[in-house]
This record gives sequence, structure tokens and C-alpha cells, in this order.
Amino acid sequence: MEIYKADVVIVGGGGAGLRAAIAVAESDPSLKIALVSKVYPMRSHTVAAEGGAAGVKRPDDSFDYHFHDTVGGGDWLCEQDVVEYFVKQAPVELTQLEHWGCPWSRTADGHVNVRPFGGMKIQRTWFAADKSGFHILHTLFQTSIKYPSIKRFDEYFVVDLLEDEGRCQGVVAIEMATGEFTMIEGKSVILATGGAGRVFRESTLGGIVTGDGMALAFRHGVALRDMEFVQYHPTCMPITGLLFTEACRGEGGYLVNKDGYRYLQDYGLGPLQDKPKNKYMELGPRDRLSQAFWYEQQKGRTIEHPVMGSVVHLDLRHLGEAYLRERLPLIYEMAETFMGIDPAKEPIPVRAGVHYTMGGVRVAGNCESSLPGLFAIGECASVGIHGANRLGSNSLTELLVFGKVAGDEAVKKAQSLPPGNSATLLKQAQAAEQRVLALKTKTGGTERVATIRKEMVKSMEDGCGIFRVAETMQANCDKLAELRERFKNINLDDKTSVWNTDWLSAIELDYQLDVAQAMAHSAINRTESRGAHQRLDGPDGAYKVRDDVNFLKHSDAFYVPGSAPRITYGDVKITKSPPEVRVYGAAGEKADQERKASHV
Amino acid sequence: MAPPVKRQTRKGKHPMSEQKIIEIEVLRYKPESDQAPHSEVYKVPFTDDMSVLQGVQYIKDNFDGSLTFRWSCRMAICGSCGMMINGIPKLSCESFLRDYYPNRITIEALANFPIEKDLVVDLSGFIEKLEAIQPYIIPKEPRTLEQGEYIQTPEQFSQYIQFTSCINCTLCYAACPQVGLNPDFIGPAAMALLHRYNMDSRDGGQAQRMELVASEEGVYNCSAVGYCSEVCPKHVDPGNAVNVNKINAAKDYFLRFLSPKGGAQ
Amino acid sequence: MKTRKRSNAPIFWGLFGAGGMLAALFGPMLVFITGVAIPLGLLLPAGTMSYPKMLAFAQNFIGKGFIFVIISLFLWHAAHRIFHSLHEIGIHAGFGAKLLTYGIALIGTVVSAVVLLRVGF
Amino acid sequence: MSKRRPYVRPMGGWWKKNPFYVEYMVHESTALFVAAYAITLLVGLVRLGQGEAAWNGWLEAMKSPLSIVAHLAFLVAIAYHAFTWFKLFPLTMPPIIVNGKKLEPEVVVGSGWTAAVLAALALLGIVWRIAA
Ligand SMILES: Cc1cc2nc3c(=O)[nH]c(=O)nc-3n(C[C@H](O)[C@H](O)[C@H](O)COP(=O)(O)OP(=O)(O)OC[C@H]3O[C@@H](n4cnc5c(N)ncnc54)[C@H](O)[C@@H]3O)c2cc1C
Ligand code: SF4
Ligand code: F3S
Ligand code: FES
Repeated sequence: MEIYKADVVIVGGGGAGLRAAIAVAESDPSLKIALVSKVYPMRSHTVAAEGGAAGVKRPDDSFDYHFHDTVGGGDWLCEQDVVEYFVKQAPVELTQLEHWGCPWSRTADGHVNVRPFGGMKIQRTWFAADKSGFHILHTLFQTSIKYPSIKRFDEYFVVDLLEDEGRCQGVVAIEMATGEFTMIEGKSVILATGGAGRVFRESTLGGIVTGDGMALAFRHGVALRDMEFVQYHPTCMPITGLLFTEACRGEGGYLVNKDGYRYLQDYGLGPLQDKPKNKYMELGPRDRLSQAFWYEQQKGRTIEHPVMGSVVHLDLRHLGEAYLRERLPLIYEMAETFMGIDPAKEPIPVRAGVHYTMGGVRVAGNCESSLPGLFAIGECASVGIHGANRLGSNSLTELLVFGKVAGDEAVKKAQSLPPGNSATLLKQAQAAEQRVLALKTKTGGTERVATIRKEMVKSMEDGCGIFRVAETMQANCDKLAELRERFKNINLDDKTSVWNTDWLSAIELDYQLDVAQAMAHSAINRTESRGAHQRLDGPDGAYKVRDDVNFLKHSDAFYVPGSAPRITYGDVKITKSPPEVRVYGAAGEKADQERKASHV
Repeated sequence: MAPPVKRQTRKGKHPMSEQKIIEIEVLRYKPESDQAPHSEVYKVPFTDDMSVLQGVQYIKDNFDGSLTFRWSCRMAICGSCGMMINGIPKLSCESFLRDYYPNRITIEALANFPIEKDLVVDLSGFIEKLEAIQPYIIPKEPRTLEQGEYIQTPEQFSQYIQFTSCINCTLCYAACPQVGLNPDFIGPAAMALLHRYNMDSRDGGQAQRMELVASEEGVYNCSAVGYCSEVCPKHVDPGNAVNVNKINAAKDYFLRFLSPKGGAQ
Repeated sequence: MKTRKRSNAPIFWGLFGAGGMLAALFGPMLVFITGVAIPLGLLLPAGTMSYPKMLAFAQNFIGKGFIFVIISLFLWHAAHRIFHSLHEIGIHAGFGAKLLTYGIALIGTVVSAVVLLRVGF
Repeated sequence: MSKRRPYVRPMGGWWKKNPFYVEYMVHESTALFVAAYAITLLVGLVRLGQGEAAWNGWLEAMKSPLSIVAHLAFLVAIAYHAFTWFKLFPLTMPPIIVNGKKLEPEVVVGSGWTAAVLAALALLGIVWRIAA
């Protein structure tokens, strides 16, 4: 086995991982950084983010507004002290990115421009046309090349964490090009492996978004927090799940049902607005919009299509071709190539699809998990800013803010800790190697990776949808347990070493099953409705509403080998925003005013 | 800012459901058992909304799990899924099976790169080239974060924005015969990225990057074939970046005799 | 960082470009005049290219320059392209290929310069 | 020991594989005609230097049917060279920005062709004037 001794190991080359790597390299150039990623960094799924990144920019905005939007948007399940830090750092980090060359869209006088986004009181979303994630990722990747202390392990697939003396001390990875194993030692390990949305069927996520880091930490006894909260995005392409960014609505797009009626006015988001108005109508939060879609479907007011299923229309026609080409060029092209639709002439059929995992590896405000030396950042982490529902454009900023925090913390660790015991670590790494190799070489199984995966995503979609009831959730839990069993009987078509993606996808499937179980069990145990977790059941429909008495709590899922995860609950940190009724549109504005009045 | 889309859109609009069968011929290569690549043909049922990538995924999921290819985003932005489709470098996620039916479609790993396995090529050379061009802002006038953002007028912005759209898909390398003939040639996408930084008003690194531009691996390997720009899915026009830098490098070459410091060594 | 060797291509590339431009602007008409119209007696007055006229042209500064530039740059343009094409069809850029292409262009340049100097001013 | 064994495909005959490349090779091969024509002119120049008889001999040779046919071929090839030379301008030249917008490729190419036609006519005119 190859051995590499680093000071800081970062797993994941997306926005979060790259930002952390740069933070370490800048604050102590003498530290050796290993940046490990199963794809070349610029392929990471951050690349797909379209809309933009939130950070206070305009004089009429304030940190306080951003704070309240975030906490309210998260249905009060946010760690408020962390949110306070986050909103203050946001503009600093976004400016830093500008200095590194990110081509943010500008106003005519040459300043960075901001656009409105759902659930935000004042527009504060920094954007680079509708390729914000792409530009952020490429800027970070290219900037990272400047630092010689960052050693990249591109197309290395991490299969286990190494733990000794009660702290995390490295990782084991497969070099995909050879199929051979490498042990990478480090005094701290930062997980930045992204989300897990691929446990669902119709999703906006790339094939690599399989929850690896979550499962890695989970198996080492770290809690996965708030896993039941899975965000459905209201405007996705049917079948493929590809995303039409919220910026479509931020720029003034309408959502209409089969009668051409802007149905959102019926769901507490009205009254009707002609121009985009923050927190009204189409600029309501995602959970509400996806739920409205579901209700429209129940009422038979969606458009039924033989192949695409139930859809509503995203109407951009009134914005005109020139404006669309300037502000939403990617969306324009996607509609043209993938659907054969000219969005300046026709409305785009859309439906809700899985988009984001609010939960993840539980970490404190300094991004460290309960396993010392193990950090988590980005979508794989739950640092506490998204609560029960993430606001669009907060997560790209999260990558930067907490990437920097974790990098700085990892530097402190690396500077103060002695090197680990290589011999012990190597033994562990070799055991991991044997375990993972066995999956490839074993014969006689009858199950295919693709079959189990297909059944898993179907079951998750049924059991953890926009609206949930105990019955299907239980069926989902049972199904996942069954699939866990069947996974043991898997057989690979490819038993070679070089670039064996059959093998890697089996390992991913193993991760996915763990993460899916954490989601399913967290969901069934939360007998209330909050943010993205909406139930329709309970005695007299008791679970349809928020229950702050019993569930103003984070859920923690713990790994139990060979069995369903154990779910426990932890407190939510509240500093200055006690839970209120979560309202938008005119009602929201009124509540805002009342709050202001009571504060003076 | 986006240049007009040349791509064809479908007349028949929404995907229809009837299933048809298309033959997909894939160039396979298993380094551990094959001496050289060989073709295999698969019969794949498809619907009109299916991309070539989905066709290949279908083969992997249903016929042969050992078929190997890169992919991720499915939306033409991550740059992983490039293949030669009927001899033309394309992103397989935004090419559609219906456009080839009823003919057989042939798929091969991107040209001009060594094949690692099946449709996966060795990109390490390309990555080294990207790293070599110093693809980061070398500040012209350093600025602190407290001073806020740099101001960039629409004119300044329009100078470089087009060259920022490169997704590193390497289709242009597969399209450029000079890359095939001389693998050391720095190539179109890397030059486009270099040009992107040179043209950015925040950057002052043009002179530092000249050494590479003007070197034997640099721009003069290009003979203006132009196919790189033709196949670029993001309208980056990398060929223009290469050719404009021939002019820059020539200026530098002759002017270095005049100026005391000169350009590159 | 790797040290890189500076390419000398700008010289050849510059000559190639200049020649290509001239050929594109004047090539077709020149061919037509010298190779078609005059020999066939079309269009232009008889004696357009008579000895005295041509000699005078070659003795005139502008005429001299024009002839020199056309012949030599056309040759350099062609040499550069042919050199690349040889490489492209698999005859690799060795000394032989250079001699055959740039060598001929150089000889042509020298010869035309000598003749033009010798016809006097 | 790594089991990698990257396979490098041969380049032989690459230019036959795609119509785009074939066209490239065709326009590159116009160089042969440019060279041949330049050599014809060079021979003429040498003859001119050798005196009137030599020059007239060259003029005579230019009248041979073989020469006429050859020059017609030069004409076609070099005209094609001119056509493609300007067609490549959007690729080979820095973009021209007018009022903050890049000049459309069609405009650039069109201007090139126009310039070529004007240059040819000017040349013809000058020759005419000198001759007359
Ligand atoms: C279509 C779309 C649009 C979005 N738009 C927005 C938006 O407008 N605004 C916003 O704020 N957010 C948006 N988001 C959300 C946001 O983009 C993501 O949450 C964020 O980019 C995740 O970044 P990350 O760095 O955590 O992970 P990723 O970018 O997903 O990176 C994960 C990294 O981990 C690596 N990795 C994973 N597993 C392993 C392993 N086992 N071994 C080695 N490496 C591994 C991968 O290779 C990759 O490099 C959007 C998301 C999507 C899908
Ligand atoms: S320049 Fe175009 S073709 Fe080349 S890598 Fe970039 S996006 Fe791909
Ligand atoms: S195809 Fe190659 S030769 Fe030049 S113009 Fe493009 S780099
Ligand atoms: S899969 Fe990402 S570009 Fe095709």
C-alpha cells in the first residue's frame, strides 16, 4: 500500500473542500495538504449550482435581515449563534472570491450585482449569470493551483477513515486508475463530500452525489443530524430532474397551473404580484412551493403528460429573449437542448424534485465533529444554518464561510498535535483494504448493483416525499432493511483493477443504503411537520402541524451495525429569534412589522 | 453575453413514449486482458428523451457492468462525459439517441488521448497543462478585503467573460490534430484559460505567462485548423485564444530586442 | 517550474502570415494577369509586359520592392504551410523537411534579391 | 505493480476521418500552387535579368497550352486560398469590438472578401495605367 503523510487531509474537491484547502495553505504554507477527490475537482457537483450565493450587499439590507430570513426559512431549527457568524462572514468571503477572479455579474457602474431569491427579504444573492456554482468552483480550483502545499489526489476514492488514540488521523483511498490502495495520514481530516440526493430517483444531483462522507462518519460513530429534512426544489425538469434555478423566478418568472392560473396565491404567498417581490408568490421558500405543487396535483389542477407525468408551467415568456439570454443563458440552452423548448416562446413544464440534504454530519460551530480531528463542511455537514429548510443561495456561501473555518481549525490541530502512530494506522488501513477488496472479488452472488439501486431510489421517493405518512415511511424502512440484506449477495460483472467503476458504484451503493436508512428512520420518528418534513397523518392529523413542545429539536441518527439506526434528539441553540409562526406574502410582511413594533 | 445557440432543437417537442431499439457500437478496451481496443454492439431500447449517456448507462446497468465511462452532472456543465460519437467529439449527456436513429451509433473514447479503459482516457497531461498556465489572478493592483471588490466596467468584463465558460471537457483536444501529433502542445482549452486571465482587468500576469505561450510547447504548434472552436459546447472559441496569442507572442519576440527587460527568456 | 525553450516560430510564422495575406489580396489577379490575360492577349493592352516596360518596372524602387515581396513572401508562405503539412501526414519535422521547404524559400529570396539588385536602379 | 496500460491510438490517416479535416488539408495544399506560381515568377525574373531575348522566351513559354492550363489551376487554387484565408479571420484575428459588442464573424469575413476583391481590382487598374 502506498503511504502519504500529510498534515491535513481534505476529502472532497467541491467548493467546500477547495476553500478549506486554500485556507490551510494561506495560513500555514509549511503544512502539507492532501486534497482527495473521486472526480477532478472541477467536476464536483458545486459546478451545477446556478442561482448564486447569499451575502448582504445593499445598503438597505442588514445582517439581521439575513439572519431572520435564514432562521425563519429553516423553521427555527437553526443553530442561531452559527447563523449569526455565517451572515457576518458571508460578504467577506464573497468579496474574497471576487479578488480571486470570480466573474460575478456586475451593475453598469462596475460593482457586483445582486438578485432576489426565494425567502429573502432583500435581494442579496451574488450571481455569475446562471452559472454561479460553475464559476465559484472553477475560480477556487484555479486559485488552489497557486499553492504548492496542496497536493491533489484526483480520482482517488475514499473508503474509510483511520482512527487512533481517540482521534481521526487519516483516510484510506482507492486510486481509481490502478485500483490500488493508498493510506493518507493527517492530523486532521476534513470531510467535504457533498450531499446524498442520489438516494432518490428524480433529483437535480449529479451521479457522484452519493453521501459517501456522511456514511464514513456515521460508521465511525458520529451522528447524522436532521437527516429527515430533504429539500424538494419546485422547478425541475421532468424525468431527468435537471434544475431550472430559482433565479428564473427571481428574475420574474411565473408558476402557473393547467388553467394558466398563478396558483401560489392560494397557498399563503399572495396577494398576486406582477413584478417579483421578495417573499411573495414565486419568491416564497422552496418547501412551500413544492408543497403547493403537490396540492395542485391532488386537486387535479396540474397538467398531465403521458411521459413527464404531472407538471406545472414555468412561464418566462414575458421576460423576453434578450433578457433571458443575458441573465439565464444556461437555462435557455437547457430548455432548448433537453426539451426542445424556446423559453421565450413557450412555458417550460416543471415539477418538484429532490435537490438538497439539509442534514448531515453533526458538527459544532467550528466544524469539528464528535470524533476529534474529524471535521465536516459543505452539504455533507450539518453545522446548523439550514434547519428544516435551506434558503436558496445560502449553501454556496456556506461552502466558503465554513470551508475557511474548518481550514483554520485544522491548522491549529496540525500545529499542536504530534504525528500519529503509522504502524497502527497501517494495520487499520490494511484491514479496510481487505474488506473493500472482498466486495470486488467475491463470487457466487446473484444481485446486481443497478437493481438494488433502482429499488432503493423508488422506495425513498415513495417513503420520503414532499408529504409523508407513517405507512409508506414504514414500508420504506422495511424495504431498506431488505435491500441491506440483499446487498450482501451482490456480484460484480467487473473484477479487474484498473478503473473499475462497477466496484466503486457498489461501494457507493453501500454508503447510500446507510444514508437512506438514516433519513427514513429520522423521518418516521419525527411526528410533526416542519420545513421540508411535512406529514399528513397522526391522530386527527396531529402531525400536520409544527410541534415545538416535543420537536423543536435536532434529530441525531447513530449507526448500529447490522440494524436500523438509533435516533436521539438534541437541543436547538436559540439566541435572538424565538420560534414564531412561519408566514410569507402579505401575512409575512404583517408579522415582520409586528415583530419590529414589539422590539422597540 | 451568450453567443447565439447554433444547436438544433427538436421540432416534435415533448419526448414521446414509444420504445424503439437502437444499435450502439462501443469501442471497448480492457487493459488487463486486451492487446488493443475492439468494438462491441449493443441493442438498446430507448425513448426520445434519452441521451447517448443514458444509452451507455443502460448498457452498464443491464448488459455489462464492466463498461467504463465518466459522467456526473447530466447537464453539460461538469465536463466529464465527452466521447467520440460517430467520430465527432461531443458531450454524451447533451447528445440524443433520437438524432441518430435508425442508424447505428458508434462511440469511442475521446481522440488524441491514451485510452485507460473503454471510454475513459488519461487526462493527466491535460491537467498538467492547465496547471502550467498559472490560472489565477496575479494582481495588477493588490487590494484588501476591506477595500471591497474591484470595479470592472462592462467593457472590461466583456474582454474576458467568454473565455471563463470553459468546462474542461477536452473536446477541443480531441478535435485538434496538432494535439494528437504533438502531445506536448499546450492546446486550445489551456490557452483559452490563460487568455481569460490575461484579459482580466484585475490581472497583471501577462508577462509571466508569456514564457509558456512563446515556448516550443506553445501557440505555434497550432496551424489554425479551427475544429477546436467548432466542437466547443460552451462557445469558448479556444482557437481564437490560441491564434490571438500567436500575435502577442510575435510582438513579444520582436520587441524583446528593443526593450531592456525583454519578455520571456 | 520546468524551463521552456523559446520557439523561433515567430519569424517563420510572421513571413507565412505576410505572404498569405499578399497571396489572398493579390494572388488571384496576378495569376490572371501574368498567366492568362497576357499570354492570351485578353483585356490588357498588348505590350503590357514587354521587355522595356518590365525592365523599367524592375528598376523602379516600388516595382522592385513589389516583385521582391511577392516572390519571396509567396515562397515563405508556401514553405511554412508545406512544412506543417509534411508533419501532419507523418513526415516528421526533421532537418530534411526544413531544407526542402524553408531552404527553397531562402534560395528563392536570395536569387530574386540578387537579380533585382543586378538589373540596376 | 500497476496494471495500467494506456493505449495510444495511431494518428495515421487522421485527416481522412472528418470532412472538416479534409477541407483543412485542401486549403493547406493551396500552398503547393502558391509555391509553383512564385517559382514561375522567379524564373521570369531571372530571365528578365538575362536580357530581352531571355525575357521574350519566358513570355513565349507562358503562352504554351500547358502553361495556360497550369495557370488556370493556380488561379482556382489561389482564389480558394483567398476565400479560406479570410474565412479563418474570426479564428485567427483578435475580435473587433464596436460599441461594446463583438463584430459578428460574418461581418469580419465579409469585409475580408470585399477587401480582396477591391485589392484585385486596384491591381488591375494600376497595371492598366502603367501599361497605357
Ligand atoms: C442543480 C443545483 C443547483 C444549485 N444551486 C444553488 C444555488 O444557486 N445557490 C446555492 O447556495 N446552492 C445551490 N445548490 C446547492 C450547492 O450547490 C451544494 O450544496 C454545494 O455545491 C455542495 O458543495 P460541496 O463542496 O459540499 O460538495 P460537492 O461540490 O458535491 O463536492 C463533493 C466532493 O466530494 C468528493 N467526494 C465525494 N465522495 C468521495 C469519496 N468517497 N472519495 C473521495 N472524494 C469524494 C467529490 O469528488 C467532490 O469533489 C445547488 C445544487 C444543485 C444540485
Ligand atoms: S474550450 Fe470548449 S471544448 Fe475545450 S475544454 Fe473548454 S469547453 Fe471543452
Ligand atoms: S484545432 Fe488545433 S490547430 Fe489550432 S485552431 Fe484549434 S488549436
Ligand atoms: S455529465 Fe456532466 S457534462 Fe455531461
